[in-house]
Amino acid sequence: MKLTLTSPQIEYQHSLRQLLERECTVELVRSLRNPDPAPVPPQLWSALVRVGFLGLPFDGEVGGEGGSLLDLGLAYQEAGRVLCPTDVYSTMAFGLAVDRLADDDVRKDLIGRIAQGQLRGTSALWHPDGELDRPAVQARYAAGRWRLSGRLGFVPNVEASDYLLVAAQTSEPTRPEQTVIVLLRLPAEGVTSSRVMTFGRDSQFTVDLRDVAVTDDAVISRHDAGSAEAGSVHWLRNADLALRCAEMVGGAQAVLERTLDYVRTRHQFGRPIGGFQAVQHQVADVRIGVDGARLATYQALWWLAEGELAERFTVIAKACCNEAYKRATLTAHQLHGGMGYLRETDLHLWSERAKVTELTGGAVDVQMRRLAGALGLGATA
Amino acid sequence: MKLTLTSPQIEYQHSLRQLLERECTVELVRSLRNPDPAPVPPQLWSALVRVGFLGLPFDGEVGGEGGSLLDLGLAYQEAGRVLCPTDVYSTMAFGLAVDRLADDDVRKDLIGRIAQGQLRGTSALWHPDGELDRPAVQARYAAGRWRLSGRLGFVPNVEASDYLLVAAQTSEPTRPEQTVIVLLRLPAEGVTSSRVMTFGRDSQFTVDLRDVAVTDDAVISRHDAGSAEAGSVHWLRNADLALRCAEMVGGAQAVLERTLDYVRTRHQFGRPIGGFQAVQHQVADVRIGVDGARLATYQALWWLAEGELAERFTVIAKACCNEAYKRATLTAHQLHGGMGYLRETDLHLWSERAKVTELTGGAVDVQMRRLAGALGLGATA
Amino acid sequence: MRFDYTDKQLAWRDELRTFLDREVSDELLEEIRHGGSDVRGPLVTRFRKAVGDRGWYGLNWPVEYGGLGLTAVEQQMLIDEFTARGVPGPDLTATSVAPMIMRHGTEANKADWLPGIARGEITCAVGYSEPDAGTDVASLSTRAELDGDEWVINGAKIWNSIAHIATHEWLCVRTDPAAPKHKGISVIMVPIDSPGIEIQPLVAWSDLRTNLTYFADVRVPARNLIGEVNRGWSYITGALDLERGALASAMQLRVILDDLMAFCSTHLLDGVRLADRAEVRHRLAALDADVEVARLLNLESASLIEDGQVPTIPATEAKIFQSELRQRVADWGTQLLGMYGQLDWHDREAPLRGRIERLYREAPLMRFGAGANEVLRDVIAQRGQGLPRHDR
Amino acid sequence: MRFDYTDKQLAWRDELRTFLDREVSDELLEEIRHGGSDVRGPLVTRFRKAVGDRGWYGLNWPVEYGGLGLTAVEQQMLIDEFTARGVPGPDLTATSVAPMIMRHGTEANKADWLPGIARGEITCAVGYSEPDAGTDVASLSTRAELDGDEWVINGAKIWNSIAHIATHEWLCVRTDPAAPKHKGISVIMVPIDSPGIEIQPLVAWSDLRTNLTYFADVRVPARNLIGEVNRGWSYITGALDLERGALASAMQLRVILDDLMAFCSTHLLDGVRLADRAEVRHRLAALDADVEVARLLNLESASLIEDGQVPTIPATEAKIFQSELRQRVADWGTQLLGMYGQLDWHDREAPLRGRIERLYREAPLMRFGAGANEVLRDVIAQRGQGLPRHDR
Repeated sequence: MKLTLTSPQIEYQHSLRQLLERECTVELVRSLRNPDPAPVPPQLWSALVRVGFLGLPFDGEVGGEGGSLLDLGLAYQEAGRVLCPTDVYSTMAFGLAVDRLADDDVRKDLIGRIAQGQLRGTSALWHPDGELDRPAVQARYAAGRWRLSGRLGFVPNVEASDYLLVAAQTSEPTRPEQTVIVLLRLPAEGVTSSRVMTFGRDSQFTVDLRDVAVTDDAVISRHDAGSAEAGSVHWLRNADLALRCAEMVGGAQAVLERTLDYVRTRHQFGRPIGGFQAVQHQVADVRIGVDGARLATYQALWWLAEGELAERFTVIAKACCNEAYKRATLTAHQLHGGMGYLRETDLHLWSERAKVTELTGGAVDVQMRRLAGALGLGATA
Repeated sequence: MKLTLTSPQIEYQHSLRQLLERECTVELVRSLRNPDPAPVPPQLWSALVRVGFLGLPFDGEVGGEGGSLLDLGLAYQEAGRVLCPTDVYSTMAFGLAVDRLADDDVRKDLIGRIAQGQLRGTSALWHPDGELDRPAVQARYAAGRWRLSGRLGFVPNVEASDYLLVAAQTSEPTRPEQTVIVLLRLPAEGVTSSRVMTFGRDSQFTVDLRDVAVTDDAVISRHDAGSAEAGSVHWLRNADLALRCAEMVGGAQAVLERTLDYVRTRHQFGRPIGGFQAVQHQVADVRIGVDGARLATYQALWWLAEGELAERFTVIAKACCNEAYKRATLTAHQLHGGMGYLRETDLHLWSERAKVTELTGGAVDVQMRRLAGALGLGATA
Repeated sequence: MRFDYTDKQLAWRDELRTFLDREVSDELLEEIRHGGSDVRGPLVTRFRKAVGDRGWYGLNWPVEYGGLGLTAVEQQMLIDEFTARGVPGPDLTATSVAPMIMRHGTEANKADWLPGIARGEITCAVGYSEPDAGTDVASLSTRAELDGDEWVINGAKIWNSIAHIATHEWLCVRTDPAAPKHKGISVIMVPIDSPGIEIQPLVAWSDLRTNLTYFADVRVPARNLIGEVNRGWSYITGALDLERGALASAMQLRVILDDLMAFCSTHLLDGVRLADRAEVRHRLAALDADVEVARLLNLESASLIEDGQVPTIPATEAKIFQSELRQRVADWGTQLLGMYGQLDWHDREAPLRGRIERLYREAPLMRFGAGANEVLRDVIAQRGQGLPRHDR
Repeated sequence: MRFDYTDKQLAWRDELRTFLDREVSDELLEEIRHGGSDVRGPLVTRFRKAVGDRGWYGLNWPVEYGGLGLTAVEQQMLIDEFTARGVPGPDLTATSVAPMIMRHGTEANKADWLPGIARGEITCAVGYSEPDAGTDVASLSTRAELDGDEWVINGAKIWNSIAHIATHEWLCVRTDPAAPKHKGISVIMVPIDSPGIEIQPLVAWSDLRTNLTYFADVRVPARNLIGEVNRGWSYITGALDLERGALASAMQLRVILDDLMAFCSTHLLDGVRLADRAEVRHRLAALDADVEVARLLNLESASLIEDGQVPTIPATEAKIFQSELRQRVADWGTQLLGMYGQLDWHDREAPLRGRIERLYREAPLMRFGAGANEVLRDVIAQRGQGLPRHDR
């Protein structure tokens, strides 16, 4: 039992922080979303390749860096600080799913290219609010091919992705329903997408699949509810949530630091506003919330890295991070006053990200429903 | 639309406040509950008769003062400030029920005696958390008599009461179930009670009825669900909740004033602690909560006095008062520190009353379930 | 004490509704939706004129000043009815500036400004905050010096909303730099088209426009000074109290919450009727209770004004409560809608046409604006409860 | 970083559990329940001796001071296991007083006091607060004057818990009245049975006893002064930091919450299984998450101590978070139980034997005691985040 980071972990975070502060400036972040979201520029992407971010959690034998999920979480935390474009997260989530579900040939091919920065992917293996129930896409089998149909909501970065990994419910006359995980090379016949207009002005799409035909070799997993593979998907969902939590912790820390810088220097009524007790207490409450969220996130990541499902710890981390990040931004607005409310001050970029990450994977009521289930408290209706 | 009290209302409250501060001192309150709750002493009771408290909401023709339910609420507010013994509330609730449900002869008899201070009563017409569903007592009819059996929880002041008004579910072979309201003169054969040991050390009892035999003339109401009489019981429930709210508002105001007196005079770090911004903000938040609760309570009482059921307004008032009174006491403990934590400082008397009044008639989740129902938001399960 | 409307008030409400039924068109609402506060389009201008023709911007002023002699409660009713329809009611010019002119202005001030304000022909940007002063308004450094019979003004004002569509600036200036900071302040009414004024737009997170307005050797007639020279601080302190009250109408939240409840009860999102979920019902109920309390706090202020009192503490409580409630409504609203809570009004699938998402971006303003809530809690504790000043 | 126990730690936990299985009887628990903190009955005394015989009160001290050389994490495990069984673990004497003696005491101090503390034979009441000083400990006025080779002490201490069952008073006194208030303070170890000490009971809302202790010409040997004269303020500031950490074990809340969840899942109240209600499940889940966070904040402090750091900020955060969480657990616990939430442990029907009700009465203490949370938030902002002092 030891809740402090090791020296190599701290050093890795530190070096990544320096790189990202240089390569992923707020000006860049603003430019990527204005007026329309643009894909991550090559320079940032190569920098991420250079420091091994994109190969971090994968084995050396498939071209990765051999780090753990916790290591990737520490990297997400740094990415969250600087509002790293979400292409990174969707590609890593895609990679983790391929790594966990696909056979060795596919893994070596795709993950090697991810780590080299040559491939971007996205996935829709569960509902956007994190629910694992019945997939929204149907897969019918006929004449040696699967035909996929259905609508996927809020899929990130589809138009900049080379692959889409999607879960579908089988529908075959002679067999019970199963889930298939299908790897789609984009663009694909029958796949259309339209961007939704969001609060955070990031790239999310409604994806329509209309009789998209794929052969059996595109199916990287086929399983029943309750099977080990279903457990793998559940693990992937939790890993994704926990990584997102790390992103949120980093974002919240950055906002707290911005706020501290501001209240230390801004004077009102003849003194720094950071000298007012009411301001200090708001800062203290943000700090407590962020520290709790950080520890809860590390705990979830650590157990997931150990191969556990860590349902309870993941849910707790997400609930904490939802609140901590949002509170950091709302407090920041209150303490910055007008000087944080103008678009040109950029504070809103974090405020929007806090809200979007809160909703993605489920807001607090969703998490509490899951937690009650994990605690065996009965019906989850 | 006018949310300010009239001059006569303000004057009445003021005179009642003076009387109660004299007649219902905290020493008296403490002595009545230590070691065992004792009934209200005759001197306080006569003082309440003298100022017309006990006859306040009843017509002159039955011996009352002809005031409104709002007037009674203003009196409850003053009673709540000084932690008036609960016998007053249970007797008034009994009186209001008799006034609304009984025939003129019974009304004149009982209410006249209540107003004169010659009679105390209590009632169990709904569940202690305020739910109006099926009564806990069964009434079988046989050989010209009703026989009541069942257990009533948390009935206030039974052992000091001359009457118990109780709701029962009829059980007759040839007729559908109905509700009867039965007036029991105490002591009664088959009625036993045992005091429950409570947080607030007030007088609440578990009452067991075992084949308690009464004749038809003890039944003051007999009605179906959905009937006008059932509506009367619902109105009585809401009136009781709204009056209790007024008690809570008074208690919360008293606690806030105690706290203000303390923080104005207590010095720490070379200044009154009331000069610290963190203290001031806690005080401000209590004040906002109490003012909101006060207005919500007046609104519920006013509409109930107009004869409306005022379900939504009543529920909102109770939810506000629960929170405002409790918060006033918890803030008071924080700001008093040790000087409010010793039993000898008496602050805990209000803290306990705040918690007991919160639970009685339903804590906030119960109120929100009711409010969702009143708003037509669907299932209330 | 009464919690329902009198017959007279009901008749007033009918009059308001009849007027709105006639004057509010879909085209007007569309113009408002697209323009936000950035522009004042032709339909809004026509609507404002119709209101002004009835003298409703001054409805609660004394008849002697061109008002209709109605009460604060009736003004509140008008604001509520207008808000419910989504059309602009009286702005700060009518609710805050005009009362200060009535109370503190010279007879010339009253004659110059009140009739135009009552008709809605004069609207003011309110120039208090400066780039370096923020909440600490008394530290302002914009100067006005008398040169003959003209004031010559130099300086800058920030958060100068509506300056780009107003006719005048209600400008707070320093007229005696040698005096203690609260003692050398005056208020001057400045025509917004005076030479030397430059208005620079600032865009808030809410997409609403505010301005940074520069004054360089701007000259206005001496008679435009309000009341007495160097007495301005006491005038605007009163104006800030009134502004707080006017900002606190709970009707916008009521409309949004009612629409949200209707949405949750009638629409399906990904096949789910949200109101079927216990936690959704619970959250909605909790917000309903709070919006009701906000309404009551507000009505108490109006009742006190009707009784001839200045409701500083109740209006302050209402402002704090309602600004934080806005944040909660927006926060829970987005959460209840889940992923759909992030859709903005450009997306056809956005529930409530994106109003909840927009409210989330609007909400911070009311917490720090018009008196930061921290300062206002001090006001409640110190002016309301007699606690000692700490050295703010 | 690791979130599970090492094999060594698991073995330690087994050792603790084996010990507790053997030493904790129903009779012991009954004695504790009835006595509260008022008395130290024979069974508790015997239990404490069994703990002391193993040197566990000093388990994390260096071996040179009679300790076992284990770590803060292992001390936390002991406190957690003891708390889970409802038996008393190390008190402030072992967790706060002894470390200060180790750090600041003379060699004579260490030899005089540490072995007895390690065995549990010496327990101290902590004498900081005075009737007129409260949270502002540095304003204390209890005097000690050197008369030959004895200190002569006069004054009074309040909130002097366990004085009536302790062997000594860890007494903070003023030894130089002429010095600035933080500079003239010393700490003296005073045998509690010294002539001139009068202990007057005070009963808290929680029913726990504390004391007002008077010192009239109490004489103790000069060697009982800890460390150097007039340096006491820096010693006790450190002690307060450690006290904060020790108070923050989340295990009591974990045990109560687990029992409450079990009760809601298995018992019927008036025919209702509480866990069948969505809002009950939701509240319990929210509390579960918070108790988990409290555990983590605490473990982070222990990890930092193991790394050789003084975890002032994390321990302060843990104290604030956990004290406010206690209030929430108690508040929601009583609410979930409805009318049954008010039953105290004398009532046979009281759920969880009245522990929730009792927690409600205990909870305020931790918010204002051991550093009021307001002061501790200042500590986080100022010492933790470098914000400027306001003139507290």
